[in-house]
Order: sequence, then C-alpha cells, then structure tokens
Amino acid sequence: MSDARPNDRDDEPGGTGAVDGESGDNGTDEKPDDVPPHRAVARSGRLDSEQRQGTPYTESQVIMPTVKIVAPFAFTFGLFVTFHGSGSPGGGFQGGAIMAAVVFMIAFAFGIEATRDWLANTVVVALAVGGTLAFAAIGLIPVARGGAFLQYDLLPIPVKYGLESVEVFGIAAIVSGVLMGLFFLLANGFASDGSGFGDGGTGDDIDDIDDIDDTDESASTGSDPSPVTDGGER
Amino acid sequence: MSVVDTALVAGYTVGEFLLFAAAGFVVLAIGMLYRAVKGPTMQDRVLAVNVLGTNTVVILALLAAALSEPTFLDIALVYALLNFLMAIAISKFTVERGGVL
Amino acid sequence: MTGLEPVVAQVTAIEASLLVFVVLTALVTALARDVLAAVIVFGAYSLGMAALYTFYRAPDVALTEAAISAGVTTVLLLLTLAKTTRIDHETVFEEVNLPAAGAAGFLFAGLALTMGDVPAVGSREAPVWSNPDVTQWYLTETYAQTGVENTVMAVLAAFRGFDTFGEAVVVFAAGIAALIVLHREVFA
Amino acid sequence: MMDAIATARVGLIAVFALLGLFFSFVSMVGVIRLPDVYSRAHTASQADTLGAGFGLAAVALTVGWEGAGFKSVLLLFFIFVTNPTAAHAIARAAFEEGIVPWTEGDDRR
Repeated sequence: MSDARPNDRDDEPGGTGAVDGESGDNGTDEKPDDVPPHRAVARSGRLDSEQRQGTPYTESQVIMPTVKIVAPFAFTFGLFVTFHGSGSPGGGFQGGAIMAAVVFMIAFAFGIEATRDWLANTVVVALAVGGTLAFAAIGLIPVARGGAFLQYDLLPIPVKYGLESVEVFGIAAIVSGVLMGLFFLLANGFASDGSGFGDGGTGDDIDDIDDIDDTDESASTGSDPSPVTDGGER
Repeated sequence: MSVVDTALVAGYTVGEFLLFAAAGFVVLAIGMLYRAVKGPTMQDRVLAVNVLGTNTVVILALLAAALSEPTFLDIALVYALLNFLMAIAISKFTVERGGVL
Repeated sequence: MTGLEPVVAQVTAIEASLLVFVVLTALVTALARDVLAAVIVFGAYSLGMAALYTFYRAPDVALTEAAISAGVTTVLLLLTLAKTTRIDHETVFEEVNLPAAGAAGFLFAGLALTMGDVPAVGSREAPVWSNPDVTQWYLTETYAQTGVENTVMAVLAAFRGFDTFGEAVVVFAAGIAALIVLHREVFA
Repeated sequence: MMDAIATARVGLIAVFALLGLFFSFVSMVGVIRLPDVYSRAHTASQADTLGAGFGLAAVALTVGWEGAGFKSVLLLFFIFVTNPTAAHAIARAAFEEGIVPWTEGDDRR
C-alpha cells in the first residue's frame, strides 16, 4: 500500500504538482532524478514506511503552537469552572477533568515521555493523596470542635468558602491527579517484565486482595504468591 | 422583553426559531453520522466526529441563546477547547514507528 | 399504547432529532465490529447526550459529560487500544444475535408501555416537583443556608457531603486499583 | 428608530442562523460525497468554519454583549484555532498511514 504513494506532495505544491498527477503509481524509484539532492535529504523522513522506519518521529509543527495557544486558556477555564462552581455550572469534578485534559493535550503534542519528565510522579501522587487528605481534614475540623463531619458552620471561614475549599482542594485535586495518573499508567502499559511488584516484597496486602476477590473457597493461601503471578500472565 | 421573546414570523418567537435552527443542525449531524459509520478508514471517522463536535458547539450555543441561559455557553466552550484532542490523539495513534505512544 | 399520544405530542423538533441521533450512535457503538470505530462513534454519542442534558437544563451534568467524554474517556480508551492488539475487520457491523436482540426488544417494549404514566419533562405534576418537603425546600433554603447560588453544588458538597467524600475516596481507590491491575508502583 | 434597530437585529439573527445552516449543509454534503479523506478534510474545515461562524454570530446577536456575547466570540476564536489543527492532524495521520490521495479515474472511497 505504501509503495504506491506519490513521493512529494507536502512541501512544494507549486513546483511538483504536475509530477504528482502522473507519477502517482510508480513509487519512489525515480525520486533522485526529479528532486534536487538537498530536498531529497530534507524530505527523506517522509518517503515510505520502509524507509521511514529508521528515522525518528518528529512532532507536528502545527499541533505544537496550537496547543501552546489553547492549553493556557483551557487550564484557566478549568480553574474558572473549579473556583466558580458556586455561581455557575461546574465544580471540582468538571474543573479537575478539564485540567487533566490539558495535560493530555500537552502530552499528545510534545510527546508523552517529555511530559512525564516534566510532570513528575511525585506531583501526580501528591495531588491525589493530598486531595483526599485535604477533604478528610476539612471534614474533621468540625469534629474536633465538637460538631459533625463536614459541619461547615463550625469552620473558621464562612460556609460558602468551606464548600469552595472542599471543591478546590479536595475534589478537583483528586480527580485531576487520578486522571493524569491513569493517563501515564495506561501510556506505560502492563508491566510484564517482572519490574512491577509482582515479584517484589509486597506480598501480604496483595495476597489479601486476591483472597477476597476470587479465592473464597481457599482463603487460607495467604502466603502463596501464585495469584500475583497468574495475574502477570494474563 | 428580551430579544428571545420577540415575534419573528408566523407566530414563532426568536427563541423558538433558534431551537428549530438547532434541530436543523442536529439533522445535519445525523447526516454526517453516515460518514462516521461507513468509514472506510479511521481518519474518515475521526474527521466526521470532529465536524460533529464543531456542530455540537453551535448547537449548544444556540440552545444557550434560545433558553436565555448565557452560562450554558460554558459547556460549548469546553467542547470548543477539548474537541480536537481526539483528532490529535488519533494522529499519534495511527503512527506505528518507534512506539510513539 | 394509548398512553403514548400525549407524550409524543409534546416532543419538540430538537428533542426528537437529538433522540434519533443518540439512539443511532448508541446502536452503532454497540454493533460496530471494529473496536476503534466503536470508540470514535462513542465520542459522537456523548456529543448528543451533552446537548440533550443542556436542553433539559441540567448544565452541571452536561458540563461533566463534556469534560469527561471530550477530554478523558476517548483518550484513555485509545491508550488502552494502543497497548492491546486490534484486528482490522472488513465488515462494519457485528452480526446481531437474534435471541439477545429479542430479549432486549421485549424489555424495551415492556418499558415503553410504562411511558404513558411518566409525567412530562418539567411538568408540575412530577413527584420531584410537587413534593414541597424535599425539592422545594432545597430550592428555597439553599442560598439562605449556604450562600451558594448553584443548588447542585450545594447539595453535592454540603447536604450530602459525606456521600461526596465517599465518592472522592472511590476515585482515589480507582487510581490505586489501576496501579495494582497493571502491576506498577508509580504512575509516571 | 429603536424599533428599526431591533427589527434589523431580529432579522439578522434569522439570516445568520439560516446562513449557518446552509454552510453546514454544504459541509455535510462534502463530507458525505467527496471521494477521499484529504478532500473531505478540506471541505470539513472550510465550510464548517463558515457554518460555525454564522451560527455563533446569530448567538452573539441574540444574547447581546451585556449577556455572554463575549463568550461566543471566544467560542469562534477557539474553533478557528483548533479546527484547522484537527484537520491537519487527521490529514497527517492519513499520510503517515500511507493512504494514497484520490486522483481522477480512481474508485470512490
């Protein structure tokens, strides 16, 4: 399929347009004849799939500036939806999802590996864990003051800002952190080479989970590592 | 009396007219669904869904205007900002060399 | 089927076209042979659902649908497909399993028979509206009690805050569960 | 005088909405009828830009500037920025996958 593609139609529409229409079916053999050498070198990354296999993939020069323009607006809009949830549609969940989508956008434009270097694992985990802890802490402050869980009028701030702080520091952080984490996790894929914790020293908790899940009839195999390795082969 | 309640033609107000226009855009979207279903290549499908997304931005904006709820424009803004994510994701997805994804 | 006429008579053009769109995309998503095609058409399904929610004046739900479907669901499904194998199919649609289709059609017919008793959208006779102790209380008292104009957010974060805390922990636990399933220790 | 302006506004709303519908219809016909993915990408981005532009112009006229007319301008700006990018991404993906452009005499795809 890729053998039959015309050899040049991306850079110079005016100069080589006539050649396109006629040599659309006879491959790349005559390419050195009708293309100047410097252009052949410049375009060598785009010949056909066999020749392209060795060349590195270049990120698109069109997508990157667009993402540079759109991403700040989208991130600001996510913040707006999060912070302005009390007066307009939206809230922490929606704003967190939009902010996570901005990270997806950046990752698709600039490469997932570069984004992974830029956005460290610590940040993602801190967002998810910190969000959960912040929600729990906001809920437990009234308990410490002798009230009920999440009784906002016992907070030292007005009730409205209590709700807002739950949305902002709690839900938005959890949702954006977990969604970014899922994205990087799925981009990495399954750890099939044993580098995950399938053979690590984390036996007890995992075995307990497996017992609860699927081995009700043989619940006494708490120290048996076989459920984990089974999971690795699936 | 706002613009939405002004009579336009044949007893219909501007708001009802905008609702009909939105329905017309939805009918066009149903037509474009043919290309999303038929293909034949994945790029055709993504292209059709991308056009559907732009259509939906207009539909949501028309609904917000017709119901005279300007905050509903936020929903259209989300689609306008995030709709091209699927297209650029597909553009990475179909590249097979070097394990880009 | 005699109860259906008053319901059908109230359906406006925008509702009817959106319903057709949503049902068509849902059918194609269910029946598409190629998984990637199903994922792409599912994106179109969520477009229709967001417009439908907007027309029924549920902007919070519509915003959630927009943010999650346009930004997140498609991308995560595509990444999952990229990590698994995908078979190119010549045919577009699956073959319909007739007994399953018959069972689904039977269920649909049974549900459609009850449509006559369902109150119309926005009707004053709907239980959710006519109950002065619950819905009306929230609509009238929310601003006085919390100072928040968006009742949905007030209900989510204040009146059922403990439930929302549980949901947030569920999202957090889902992240951990994905780590466990994929045998990883770190996200990045 | 004010009446004339209001009447012109209502009429312009109707005209813009109908023009938006017309250009979206052209776009739909192009997406359905044109022979390959590259030409479909061209008609999608070109005519759909006009359709969305006129539709959002009708919305902006309806809600007015003191409403959220600013947001519809923002909507139009982002559609103008992101739609060509999406069309580029799709065409680039098709090129990378080795889809040969349709030339005269080929089968319709």
